[in-house]
Amino acid sequence: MNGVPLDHALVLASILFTLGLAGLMIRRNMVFVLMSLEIMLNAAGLAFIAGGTAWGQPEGQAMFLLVITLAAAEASVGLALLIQLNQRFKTLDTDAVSRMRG
Amino acid sequence: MSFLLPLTFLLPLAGTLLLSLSRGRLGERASAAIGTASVGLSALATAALIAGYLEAPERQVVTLWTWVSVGDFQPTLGLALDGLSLTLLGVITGVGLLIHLFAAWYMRGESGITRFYAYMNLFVFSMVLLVLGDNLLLLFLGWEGVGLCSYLLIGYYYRTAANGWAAFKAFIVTRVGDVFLAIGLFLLFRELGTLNIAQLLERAPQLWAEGAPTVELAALLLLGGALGKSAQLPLHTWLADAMAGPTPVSALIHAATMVTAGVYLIARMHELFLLAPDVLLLTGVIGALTLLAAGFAALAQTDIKRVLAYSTMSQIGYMFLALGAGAFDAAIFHLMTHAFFKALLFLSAGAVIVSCHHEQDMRRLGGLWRKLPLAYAGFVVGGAALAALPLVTAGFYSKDEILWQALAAGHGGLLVAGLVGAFLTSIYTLRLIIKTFHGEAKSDNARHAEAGQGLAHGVPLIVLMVLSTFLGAWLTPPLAGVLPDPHEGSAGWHTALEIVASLVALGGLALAAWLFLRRRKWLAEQTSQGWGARLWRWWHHAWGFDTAYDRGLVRPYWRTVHALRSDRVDGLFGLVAIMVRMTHLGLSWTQTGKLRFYGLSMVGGATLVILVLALVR
Amino acid sequence: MTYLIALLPLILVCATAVAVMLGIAWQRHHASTVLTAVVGLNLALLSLVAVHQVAPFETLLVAVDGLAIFGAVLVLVSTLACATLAHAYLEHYRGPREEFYLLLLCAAAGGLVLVSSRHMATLFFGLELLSMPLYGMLAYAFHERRSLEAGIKYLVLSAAATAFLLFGMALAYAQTGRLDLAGLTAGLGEGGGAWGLAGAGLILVGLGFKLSLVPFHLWTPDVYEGGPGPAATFLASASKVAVVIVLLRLVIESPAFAHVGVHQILAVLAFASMLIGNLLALTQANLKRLLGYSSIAHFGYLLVALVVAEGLAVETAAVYLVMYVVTTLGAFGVVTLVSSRDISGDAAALHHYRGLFWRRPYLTAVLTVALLSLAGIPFTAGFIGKFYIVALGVEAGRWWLVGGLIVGSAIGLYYYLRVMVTLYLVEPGMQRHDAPHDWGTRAGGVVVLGLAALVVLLGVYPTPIIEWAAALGVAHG
Amino acid sequence: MTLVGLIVIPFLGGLLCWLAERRGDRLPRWIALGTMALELLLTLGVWLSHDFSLPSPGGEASTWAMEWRVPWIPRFGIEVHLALDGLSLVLIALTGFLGMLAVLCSWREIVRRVGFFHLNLLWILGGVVGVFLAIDLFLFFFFWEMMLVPMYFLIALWGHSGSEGRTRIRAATKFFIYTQASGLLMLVSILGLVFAHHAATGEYSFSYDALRDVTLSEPVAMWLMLGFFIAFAVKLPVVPLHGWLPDAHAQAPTAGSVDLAGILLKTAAYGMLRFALPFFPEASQAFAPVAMALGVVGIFYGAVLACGQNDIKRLVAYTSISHMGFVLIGIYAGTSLALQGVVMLMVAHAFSAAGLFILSGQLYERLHTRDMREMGGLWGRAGGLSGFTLCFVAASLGLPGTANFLGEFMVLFGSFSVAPWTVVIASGGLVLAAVYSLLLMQRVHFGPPKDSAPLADLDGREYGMLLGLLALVLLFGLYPQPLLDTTGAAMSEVQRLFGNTELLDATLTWEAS
Repeated sequence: MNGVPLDHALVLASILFTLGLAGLMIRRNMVFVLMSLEIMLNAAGLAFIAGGTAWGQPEGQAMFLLVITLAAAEASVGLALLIQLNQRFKTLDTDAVSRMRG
Repeated sequence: MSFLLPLTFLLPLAGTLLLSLSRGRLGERASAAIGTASVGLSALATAALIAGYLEAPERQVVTLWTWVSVGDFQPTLGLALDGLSLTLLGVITGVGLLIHLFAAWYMRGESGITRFYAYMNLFVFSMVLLVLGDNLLLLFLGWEGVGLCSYLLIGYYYRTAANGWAAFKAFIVTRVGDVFLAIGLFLLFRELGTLNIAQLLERAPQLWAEGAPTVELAALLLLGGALGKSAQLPLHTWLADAMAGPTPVSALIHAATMVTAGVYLIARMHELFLLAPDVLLLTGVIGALTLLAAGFAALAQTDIKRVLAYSTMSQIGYMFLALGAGAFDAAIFHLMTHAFFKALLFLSAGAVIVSCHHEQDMRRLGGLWRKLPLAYAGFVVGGAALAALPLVTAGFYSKDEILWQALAAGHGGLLVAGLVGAFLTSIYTLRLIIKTFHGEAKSDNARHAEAGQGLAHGVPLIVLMVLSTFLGAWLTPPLAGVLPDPHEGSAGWHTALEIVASLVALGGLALAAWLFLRRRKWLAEQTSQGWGARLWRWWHHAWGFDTAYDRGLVRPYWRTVHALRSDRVDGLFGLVAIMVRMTHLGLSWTQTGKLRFYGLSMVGGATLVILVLALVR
Repeated sequence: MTYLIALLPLILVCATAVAVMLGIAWQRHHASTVLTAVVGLNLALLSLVAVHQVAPFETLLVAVDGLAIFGAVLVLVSTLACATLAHAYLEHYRGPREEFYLLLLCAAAGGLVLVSSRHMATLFFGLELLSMPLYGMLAYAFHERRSLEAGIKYLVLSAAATAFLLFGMALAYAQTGRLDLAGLTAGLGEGGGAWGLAGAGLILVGLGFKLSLVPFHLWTPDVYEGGPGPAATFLASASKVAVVIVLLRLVIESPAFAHVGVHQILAVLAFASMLIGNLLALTQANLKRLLGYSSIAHFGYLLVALVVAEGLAVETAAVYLVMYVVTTLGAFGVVTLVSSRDISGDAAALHHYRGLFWRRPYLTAVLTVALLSLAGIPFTAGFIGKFYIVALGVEAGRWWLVGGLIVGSAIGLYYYLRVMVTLYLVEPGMQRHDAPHDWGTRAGGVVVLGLAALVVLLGVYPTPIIEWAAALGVAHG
Repeated sequence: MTLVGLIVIPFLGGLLCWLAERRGDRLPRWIALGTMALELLLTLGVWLSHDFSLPSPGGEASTWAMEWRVPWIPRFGIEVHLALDGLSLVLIALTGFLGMLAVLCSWREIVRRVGFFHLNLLWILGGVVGVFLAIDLFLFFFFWEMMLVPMYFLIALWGHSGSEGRTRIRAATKFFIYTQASGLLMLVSILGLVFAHHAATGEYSFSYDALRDVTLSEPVAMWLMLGFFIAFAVKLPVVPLHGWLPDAHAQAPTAGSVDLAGILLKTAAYGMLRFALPFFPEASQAFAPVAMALGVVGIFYGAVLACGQNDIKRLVAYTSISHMGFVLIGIYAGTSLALQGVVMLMVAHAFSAAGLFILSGQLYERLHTRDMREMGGLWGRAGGLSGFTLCFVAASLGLPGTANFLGEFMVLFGSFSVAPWTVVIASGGLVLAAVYSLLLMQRVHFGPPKDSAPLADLDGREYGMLLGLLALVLLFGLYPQPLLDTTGAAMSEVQRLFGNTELLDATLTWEAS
């Protein structure tokens, strides 16, 4: 095993995850929101890898592959919707997308 | 002969049904004919019963069917005829017939004659049931039935709201008494396990010693019922207002029959009351108080019928006094003679009122004695009987009997009250006659009075006149064996009392004649200023009971009604609904539609979840 | 061979999806696309009979057992209903229609994976396969602002929830070194440690979001309102069923997961969902939003079964799911059918439904039955479901939850009744957008009528469902 | 099978009415009338052909005159279990009769969507019959809740909008929520019983006989009893829970009010007699003082509020609350006289309240208002209507000779031995009954007329309905024994189960000594 303890890796992942969350909540621009999501997903992936490494199992890395795939798919769908958003609402501000409420 | 007994009330009932189901297709004459005929036939049946009873005086019981049968609770529709109920039956159907007949004259030209006769027949039906019922529940049926009829007939002229309210008051006040009676029934049934009167009276002495608290309570409750129905203090306030009804109604219901139901009840249950001497004494005291209070009130009335109403209260006070003295037969005897002469007075008053175009204020009458000789005669005869003019009137004999019994039983106070009452009676009676028939006519209505014509007008008055004289006193009620024997006393004292009572009555008449014929102006001055006026007003309003009840009970009740009107309790639940709605609004505010806020809530939720997990562990 | 049979439904659905895709590439044709999809789904449904013969069957990744079959039936039936409704809905849609079925089939495949998953990988895979097409379905009418908004909202939030779920899995994995559900929960149950605990919490959050439990419920009404009818229907039925089945496995099949804290959290979530869901719907004027709020409340009720997690719990959950799915499909079906002629978005505002009875009595009858069922009135399936929940709560002595249910359903009545009576009110000068007269003979009409009949039938004679559920309860309880 | 028929007939009739709607308005009315007549005849047939007198003294033999059971949901031992005894028979006959009246009194009043109206009307009645027949608790609850739905529609769609911002929909919703929410409490209690039974025997059962034998610990019994009590108390209604009633009555169409007052309220009393008392005798015994106190409060509260109403139907509605106070007292007094009085009073109140509601409806048809401030002096204008009002008012105030009198007095007589003070206070309600009843007369029919034009007189249908009702009120007031004999066995069974006899005997011996 290399010298990085599991806890450290998980703390790092947690920080990443929190960063992503903060971005999700703070940024209004849809592009940044999607990026924040990517960061969160990658935090999860990091944690999987750390776990897999710690336990010496391949499953963690397998999961990471799945996560990457998902992230890609999500980004593509997200970007597609983003384009439509820009066309219909003439903005990328997520706050503008709040016609439905109550 | 047993079929005759049910006929006495079934005939009037048939009359009622016929009239009320006619749906207004009957004319005035047909209605009057049906209404009178049914009571007439009932009176015939009664006559046959009386004949039969005089021949063989024994108690008859006819049970129609068992009304309800649940465990011990088995009241029947059973009739019992004895001397007491026979006396009452005779009065009801006899006087009732005369009054029905008179009403045919009195009510002519009014709208709704059919309705009137339907009510009247229903009244006779209920009243007969009241006196014939062999158990208290059936008695209660009649008791409430007459109350309803009284209500309907007082409110007969429904277009004037005040009449309706008078009827309302009459019903409610008597209903208060009825509730006492009902509770008395509950108590008697619980203790004695039956409602049959004969059984009750048989079992009561076995269970209770004289003066036992329970029997005192039961008697007190029955007395409460009697007070309401018979307009005795403190439940008397309705009777004067009840004069809003047509005058024949006042004659039948509010003078001759219904208001004396209380006397009947106590006489009927006398064995129970004898077990409760305190309550019996209370009965006498209440009677004495009422007779005085009503006597004073009668002095200060201006409406003919109200004078007669207070006089009725006063006379029933005599009956209660008699009951209190243990002189049950004297009470019933007075009940009978009173029915004759008071009916006569009311019918005569009715004749005056109709003749004078519905004017019944004495201040606007006067000088009628030439124009209305028959009515005048009726007033004179009836008034004489009311004032107990010695020897020639029926009232003298019955009242004398009461006073004598009070003396013989040793109730000096009651005797004095009775004598004072007799004095007052003489005064207001003469005042009534003088004000109405003498002096000058004081209004156009009185000046253009037209005397009544026809048999329906004349016959009842004449018959009742005859009955109000000493001839009526010959009809001794066959009460021997039903009610306890009267007290014996020395004949010397009796004669002395008769002389004293006669003097009192004559003295009252003399005083009244002097006052109202000679000192009219002085009297008017005295009653229009200072203490005299106050006293007059106080008496005029019958000692202010109405005002007191109004302030003490009626208004607080309406305030309660008003305060609760909008259903405050339900309002509490409304509050819950409002709270739910507020919460809804508050929560809806969280649905901002903003993506970032939604994310925030997720994070918040996640934090909470993790915190809880960490803490619970 | 057993493998193949066990996975036959999944294979068939995927094959249908491929066929539909190829068909679209070859020539666009709405009716034949629908036909293909429906035939494929029906075949998958039939194949479940064969699957039943080989069950229970387990691999590392999937468990094809009674619960999975049960879930698969519900998912496939919901999908079928959605496909039929979509046909009616898209008939007048100007734009490409056929891809919708492709997405639908993919999502159904995701649901099938999810109900039989017993490993984090399949769980995650199924969930995403279920959600990803839903983004597309929700935003399908993207020229319509609401639809687009719904798609975006669901995308972002769902992705965030997935991130929570994944991160939770990762933490739990790091803690225990296991990815199969049984092992994972066992590991957590042994003591867990801080990371494992946080992981479990995050997993719950992720699943809670999919079930729109309070406080992860905020997206629900917006997405329901904005999404096209069939998409919302699928979201409300199949997608939720699949997630519930997973949760059921997680909570009930792994006793080790019965960590005290988890149950407390579930109880709180259930209580909050019942009350808040119903409260939110109180004066709602948009029928689809209202149904959204109502579904929040209903999953609050359902959660009672997971809280109790013993005795009748599995049976209750199963019965409730069936009743809920049938009812919801009916309700959404009517909304979809009413909207199908409307070019400018879905007819979901309550005033569209004013006096509907006097124009389309049978459709209204269906909606009435569905609403009554949601309110849990006897003679409808919903009553049986509610009866079960109350019974479970009483049996387990969870008085708070029972109380919440009573208060919640009292509040709920208010808005269900409000909607119901609106259907029967007549207003002069009412706007009329009538359906074609032969609507009842079309597939959509047949489906909703059949669903209504089923709701009543199950309300009066629930024994078959109860026996099925009871068998599940015996197998998994 | 007769029992099934009794339930199914109204449902089928209702469907027929709906289908017949397209053939005009008259057909549904006749179908509905025929259906209810059939129901009534069937009930009377059952009455004639069966013996409802006391069962064998051991009480071990089946107390039901007729029984029908098939399994329904075997998982929980739920059965479709119908049974009939004297009490249910009387109430079903009442349902049939009032059902006919309800159809008749809406003959003119309801002109829109006639078929659908009668569908709802008949389904309510079917549900009520189901309540009276169901002996399986699940089935009972099933019908209990089910009948709310058509009632809701009846009020919400054909009701009158009231004064002071009270809409019919609000009234209907209030009615529904009150009853449904309280019904769920009952469901909880039922399930509590079932699980207690399960714990004792290992079997699920919702059957009446099985659940009656469950022994419960004292606090549990009390809680479960309260669940039942609250559900029934809402429906009866008992005072703090009465809020739905005035609104629902006032806003409902005449037929709805007739059904509500005449039958639906009776289901609550029936429930107490059939379930609450026999299931939890000790708990009920302990609770009886509270229940009776609530009854007294109800008597006075209802009476006082009745006096304060301007809407004639609200007035009548509040009088119902007052009358049901007597019912509650009688039920919890538990002596056989009081219980028989309760039956009597229920029947009597059904007639008198139905009469008053029908009269209010007829007044409304003629005057287009229910506000008593705009009435007055109708006696000369309204013909027979006023006379009938008088009769029914008299019945409502408990005038002897009417069935109401017997009912009230039997309750009071029967309760006096158990709770004398309660009865004394409750008797005060008799005065208030007179006040509100005569107030109605005074404000509507007496006083100066507002207008001199005569109103349309009663036609044959209206006259016949009212006369029939009145005849029944008087018949049962004077010759109630057939009715009492029919319910006697059922009531003595309740009394035996309730077990108040020991207490009663104790008081009697104590007082005798």
